[in-house]
Amino acid sequence: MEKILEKKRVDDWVAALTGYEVHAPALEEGIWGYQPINGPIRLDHTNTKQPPKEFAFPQREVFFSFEQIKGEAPRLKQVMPSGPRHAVFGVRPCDGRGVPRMDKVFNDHAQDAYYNARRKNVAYVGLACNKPPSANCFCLSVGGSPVSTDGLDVQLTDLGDRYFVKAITEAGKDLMTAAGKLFADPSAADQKQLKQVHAAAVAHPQRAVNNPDQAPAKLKASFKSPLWDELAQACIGCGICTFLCPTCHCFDINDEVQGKAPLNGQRVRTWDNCQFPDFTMHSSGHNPREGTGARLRQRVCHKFQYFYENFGMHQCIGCGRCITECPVGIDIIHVVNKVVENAG
Amino acid sequence: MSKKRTGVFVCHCGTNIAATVDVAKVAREMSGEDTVAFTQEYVYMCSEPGQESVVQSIKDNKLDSIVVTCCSPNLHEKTFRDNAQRAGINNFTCEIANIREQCSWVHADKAKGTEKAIKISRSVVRRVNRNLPMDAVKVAVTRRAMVIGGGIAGIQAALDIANAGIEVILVEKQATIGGRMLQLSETFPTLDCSQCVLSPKMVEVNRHPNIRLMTYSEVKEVAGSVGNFRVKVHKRSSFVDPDKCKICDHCTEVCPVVVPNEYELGLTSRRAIYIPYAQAIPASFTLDEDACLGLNPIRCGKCKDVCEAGAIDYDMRPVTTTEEVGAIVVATGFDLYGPENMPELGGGRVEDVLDGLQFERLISASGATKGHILRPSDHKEPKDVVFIQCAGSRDPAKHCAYCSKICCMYTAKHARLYKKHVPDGRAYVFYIDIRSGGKGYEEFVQRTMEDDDTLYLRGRVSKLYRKGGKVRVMGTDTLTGQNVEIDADMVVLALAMTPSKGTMEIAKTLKIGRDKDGFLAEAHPKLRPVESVTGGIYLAGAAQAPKDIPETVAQAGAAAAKVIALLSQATLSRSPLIAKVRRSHCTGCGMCVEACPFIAIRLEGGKAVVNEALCEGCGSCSATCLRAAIDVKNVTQMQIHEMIEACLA
Amino acid sequence: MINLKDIRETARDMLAKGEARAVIGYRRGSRGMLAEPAFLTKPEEADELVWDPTCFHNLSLYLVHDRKHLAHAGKNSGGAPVAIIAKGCDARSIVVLMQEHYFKREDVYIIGVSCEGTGVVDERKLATHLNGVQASNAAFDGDDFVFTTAEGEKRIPAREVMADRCLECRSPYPKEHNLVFGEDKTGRQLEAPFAALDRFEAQGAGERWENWARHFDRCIRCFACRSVCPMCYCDECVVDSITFPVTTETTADEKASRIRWIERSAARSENITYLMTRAMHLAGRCTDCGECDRACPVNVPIRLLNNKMEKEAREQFGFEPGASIGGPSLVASFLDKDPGEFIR
Amino acid sequence: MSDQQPYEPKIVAFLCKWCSSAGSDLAGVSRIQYPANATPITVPCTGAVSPMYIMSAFNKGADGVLVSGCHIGDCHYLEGNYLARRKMYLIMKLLEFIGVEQNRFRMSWVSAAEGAKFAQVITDFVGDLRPLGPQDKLKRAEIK
Repeated sequence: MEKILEKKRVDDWVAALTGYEVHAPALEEGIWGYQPINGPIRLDHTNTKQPPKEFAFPQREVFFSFEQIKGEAPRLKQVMPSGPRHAVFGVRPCDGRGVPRMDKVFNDHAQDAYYNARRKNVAYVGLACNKPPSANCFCLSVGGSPVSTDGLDVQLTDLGDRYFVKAITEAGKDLMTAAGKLFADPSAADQKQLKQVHAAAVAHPQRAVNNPDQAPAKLKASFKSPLWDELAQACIGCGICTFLCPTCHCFDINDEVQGKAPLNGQRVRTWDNCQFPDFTMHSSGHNPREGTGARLRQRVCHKFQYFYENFGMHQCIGCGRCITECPVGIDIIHVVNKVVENAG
Repeated sequence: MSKKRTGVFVCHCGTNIAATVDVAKVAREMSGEDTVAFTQEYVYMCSEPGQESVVQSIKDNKLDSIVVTCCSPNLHEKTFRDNAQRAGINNFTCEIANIREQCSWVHADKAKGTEKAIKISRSVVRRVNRNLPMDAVKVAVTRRAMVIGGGIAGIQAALDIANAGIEVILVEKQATIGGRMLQLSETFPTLDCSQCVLSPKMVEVNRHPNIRLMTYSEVKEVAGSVGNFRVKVHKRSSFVDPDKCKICDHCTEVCPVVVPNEYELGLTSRRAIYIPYAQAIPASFTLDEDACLGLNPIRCGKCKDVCEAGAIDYDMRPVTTTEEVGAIVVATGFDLYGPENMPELGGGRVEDVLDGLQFERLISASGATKGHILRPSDHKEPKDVVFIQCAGSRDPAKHCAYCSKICCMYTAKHARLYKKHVPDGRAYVFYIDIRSGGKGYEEFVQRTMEDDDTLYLRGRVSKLYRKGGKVRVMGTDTLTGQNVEIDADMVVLALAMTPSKGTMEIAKTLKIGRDKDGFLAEAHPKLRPVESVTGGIYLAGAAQAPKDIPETVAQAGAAAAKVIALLSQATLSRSPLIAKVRRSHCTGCGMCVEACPFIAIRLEGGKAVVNEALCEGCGSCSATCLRAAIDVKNVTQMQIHEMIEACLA
Repeated sequence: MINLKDIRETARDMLAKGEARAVIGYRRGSRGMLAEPAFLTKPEEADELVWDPTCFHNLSLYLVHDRKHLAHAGKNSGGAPVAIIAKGCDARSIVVLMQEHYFKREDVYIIGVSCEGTGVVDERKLATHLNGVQASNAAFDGDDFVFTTAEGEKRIPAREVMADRCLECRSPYPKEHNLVFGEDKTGRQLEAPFAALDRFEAQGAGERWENWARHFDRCIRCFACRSVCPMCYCDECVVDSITFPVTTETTADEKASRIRWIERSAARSENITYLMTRAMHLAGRCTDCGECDRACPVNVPIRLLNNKMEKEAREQFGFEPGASIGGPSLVASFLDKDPGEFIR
Repeated sequence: MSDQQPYEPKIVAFLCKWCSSAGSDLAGVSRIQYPANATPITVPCTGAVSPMYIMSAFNKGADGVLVSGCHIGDCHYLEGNYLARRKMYLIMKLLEFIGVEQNRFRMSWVSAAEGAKFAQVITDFVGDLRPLGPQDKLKRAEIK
């Protein structure tokens, strides 16, 4: 389904989505972030500081609550995600490509009920990037594109005073049909302009990982390279690169005890992150990834080697967040290029 | 670690607790706690059958810890800890939950009181879960005492301790011992000669085999605690070897430097090399480094040249030694309130206005005028002398709030001595009240008034100033309501007693408290009047409060008795609830070292180490440490965390 | 005016003569104009060093890293000192670290750089000024910053894009140093100390809370603030379970009895507890290098919290953090005249 | 809590063992009545109260936190209350700064002889806390 929507009608579309909680980028404290719609929608954002992964994989997920009265067996009560369906507007193509990657992780050997419950409840309305929203964009070199529809349910393309709206999935069609009257059929001129805009977007210069196809093998060969330590020397071990990554999915599970007599609380999943020094800390005190080099290697190899070996695609989708946001200039493009180049 | 088995014993205290707290409910709630294996209520847990039941229950139920919810731990903590021990478990695994003083007695609403009692009990149960069994720390005692201050208080204390066979180090800041008493001429109420009474004691100190005298010395630093103090003493250089000095006086004859004599309170002068008093102990001259032209034979060197005994040594250096003692007596005495603080009484700048001590020197046979009363300005005998009592005392608005206690008596004494020396003179005394409690004191004052014809004027002096070679004193006689003007030849101010400058310094060094007036604080105003708040440090004399000689001697004797009792023990028991370092978490930043009031922590190999003999377990280190790397045993952060949780459950 | 050549020559010289086993400084990174931490060990690397308005990193963090590496290797000292380029605030951090015995004076060679007319740039302020244009280079020029962009050279008065802390800086000159470049411009302060804080504090309590509630809600607990802070050198952070030093001395009981002051969930209450505790722990130690504030990916104004403590310490206790190596610690000391009127 | 019952603020009171805890004992011995809202936790000294305790108490749902110890100059451990005074001042200012109502944190000096004062401190504190209502700024969200 391909349609044209005048920009001034977008708010009407949003208003028509009565069965959804609509989220769109909003600027607060200098940060673009997805927020429940509150007033006119804005789609002039660069990219959001945080990717939309929270909608299916929130930072905190309660699995179940528990209570144990002294001398009795513990009682558990499963807590499943619930709530209205979400429609998330303004998702950039790179972040869209993050979605199927997360789907794979949570449905590979086992199905994650919590993830899936949320995932089927959210529709992503993407926005093609007419020009790179960040100086560190490199989607083209990791198999993506500024006009990719992968992972999206609807794709919007900015044609000046109107959007070219394309349904990618059935869920996307539903979103459009909810306000069918607002949309017009695209003219040939519209189609032509779309092609031109998309072509220009793809032609826009970007930073690049030089040999993405060779990366898995070269990285594998570089496991013991001294370069890792050198490149990670400045790493401070914070969680910015991973927490802001659209495809990082590591988590920890804890019991949050509320009271002790009777014992009660909840079991909670929270994001965790391979860059924290204790991520791999053993109870004995031994840490197989002791230094920042080993931890950088883990992150980079996960994105460009391990995931590739498991699923045949790079996990990194080239949004550049980890580069822009790193407080000490660690640059995944530079790291991959350097290590790959050095592997000969 | 296997799970704790805690017993909770809920006391009704008759109806003291049970009337306003639902004790059954408290017991029921506690039995719901994970670690509680046994609960019991009883009408009087501290009664004989109650205690027996605690012991039996511990045994029967194989309890490893107990909580007794009852009255304040100050009352029965020991009782129940003894019971715990009797039942074969460690006494430190017993804790008290205070639900009487802090709950049942202060909250009439039974529902609310019960709720609070449950919270208190629960928090203590959680605390006990993590209590560790412990034994009291035994510390060996150093059988040696230090007395700081060589006035009559220090001398008396030193002699009493030494006579009990205990070694004493007597530290005196001045070049001689004797203190203020040595400056006095006669003492009330018997008018016996002060020096005659004191000198034999000074000599005894000097000769006593158990007393080591350190004059011209000051305490600079104190570490350690009761039983084991380490004191750094700095001995200034006197440049004269007391063992060689023959006190021949040749040196002063040649010394070209003249400075005011502080021992004579500036009434006379002395040379740079001098002896404070003829009776000085040690009997030796002292070379005043600050006054001397330069300790250098090229600059002067006259005294050294003339000294036949070869006692003078310009190269003598100050020495700092560290003395180990088990107890300390502080007897650092008093100063007089500065007249400069009292512009209404001339601010210390009006000629022929003296203070009480200067007057003592003036009438002393060994003083500047050899006992003749001559006023300083023209060396004439004063015929009208005004004595002003309460100069600076009892004046909370402007000066000292307290009564200096001895001024009434010594002013009466001054008036009498004056009349004895100048029978045709007229003595006037301005006073607020006469306070003459003490054996023979009231009679003494009466005689001054009646026999010696001293005119007592009840009222304050509002102003005094120099006029026509006299001092005009303007005051009010509140009994007649008349203004009084006296043109006096001399005025004597009975200035308030203040803690000596050295007292303030020593309080800081020893870290013992001072009261609002700056005097050393006793541990308890009634029941522990000679102890400081710090264990092993005792107080004697006017450093603690204004007092006269008999009182001072009595307190010194009491302090000595305390020291003797303490040092007769071979070891001291200390609470084991002291700080413990988690070495894995300590980074050696030293903040605990800085925070510790007891200098009980040091850094060793980059980690904090607690000296178990010094730590008092206050926990200042624990609250200061950013890493939770130091905790007080059985009051750990973990325990407090769980108590907070329990209070808010 | 600081001559970069002098800094480079010093570094080269020290490395050539073995007077330093490493030089920690700044070099141009792979991300546009931004400088990044550089770790030089060979004399020929000295020419990589730069000194420009993007040298915001407080490099003393890496002295802490170095210390941890040495400790891990069971060494007390690495032999020759590490030379480090330090601004006024950075040098004060180094002083605090030495005050806390983290390393000894002889372990470090401080190459001080005075922030003469200016300070470092605030990326967020600059972004507003450049309005989407990327800069490839930044330079000091008197009271101005000069940026090289695709649209040519752009000169901006420094005070318009300087970090708040630099505008308010009371001591831009690194007093503690072995060698110093640049003039002592102490007293050049362009805004009153604590100006930004005062503006914030002028609000009512209700407004302050509303602001902070939003800020605390945003925190994602990536711990960049902690990771980037040279003062947060604890092996185990009091407030979370990210780090946990286990040694051979660690007993099972100790492992089991870690206090969970706060939960891992990035909930507001837990974020507050974390950030407030951090501010308390930095009281008297924070030298206002502003790194936590800069590193925060979600713009929580962390500096305000630390600044509040600094202001109170200065005004009530006459305390200046990092003033002297032998100086007292704020919370381990007291004065008789400390305020007590608040106590009933 | 039913609608009829008035709101009862929950207070955690850190009392030093030597003065304030003894002072509260004296209030008991003197049978001076005061509200039952404050649960005491006896610590050796106010100097042992870590600012973390204050934060934690609020985090666990305290409506008010009291720290009470010996008067300045009377500390059994000489200096603990001086150290506490400084630390508590800082945490108090920080709480105020983020917008927590001033009246939620309180410090007092109550000597062993001041039973009446202890009762008054608690009475005043409860009175000041009532109008503020429950503290939900720092409190961990309830389990759902």
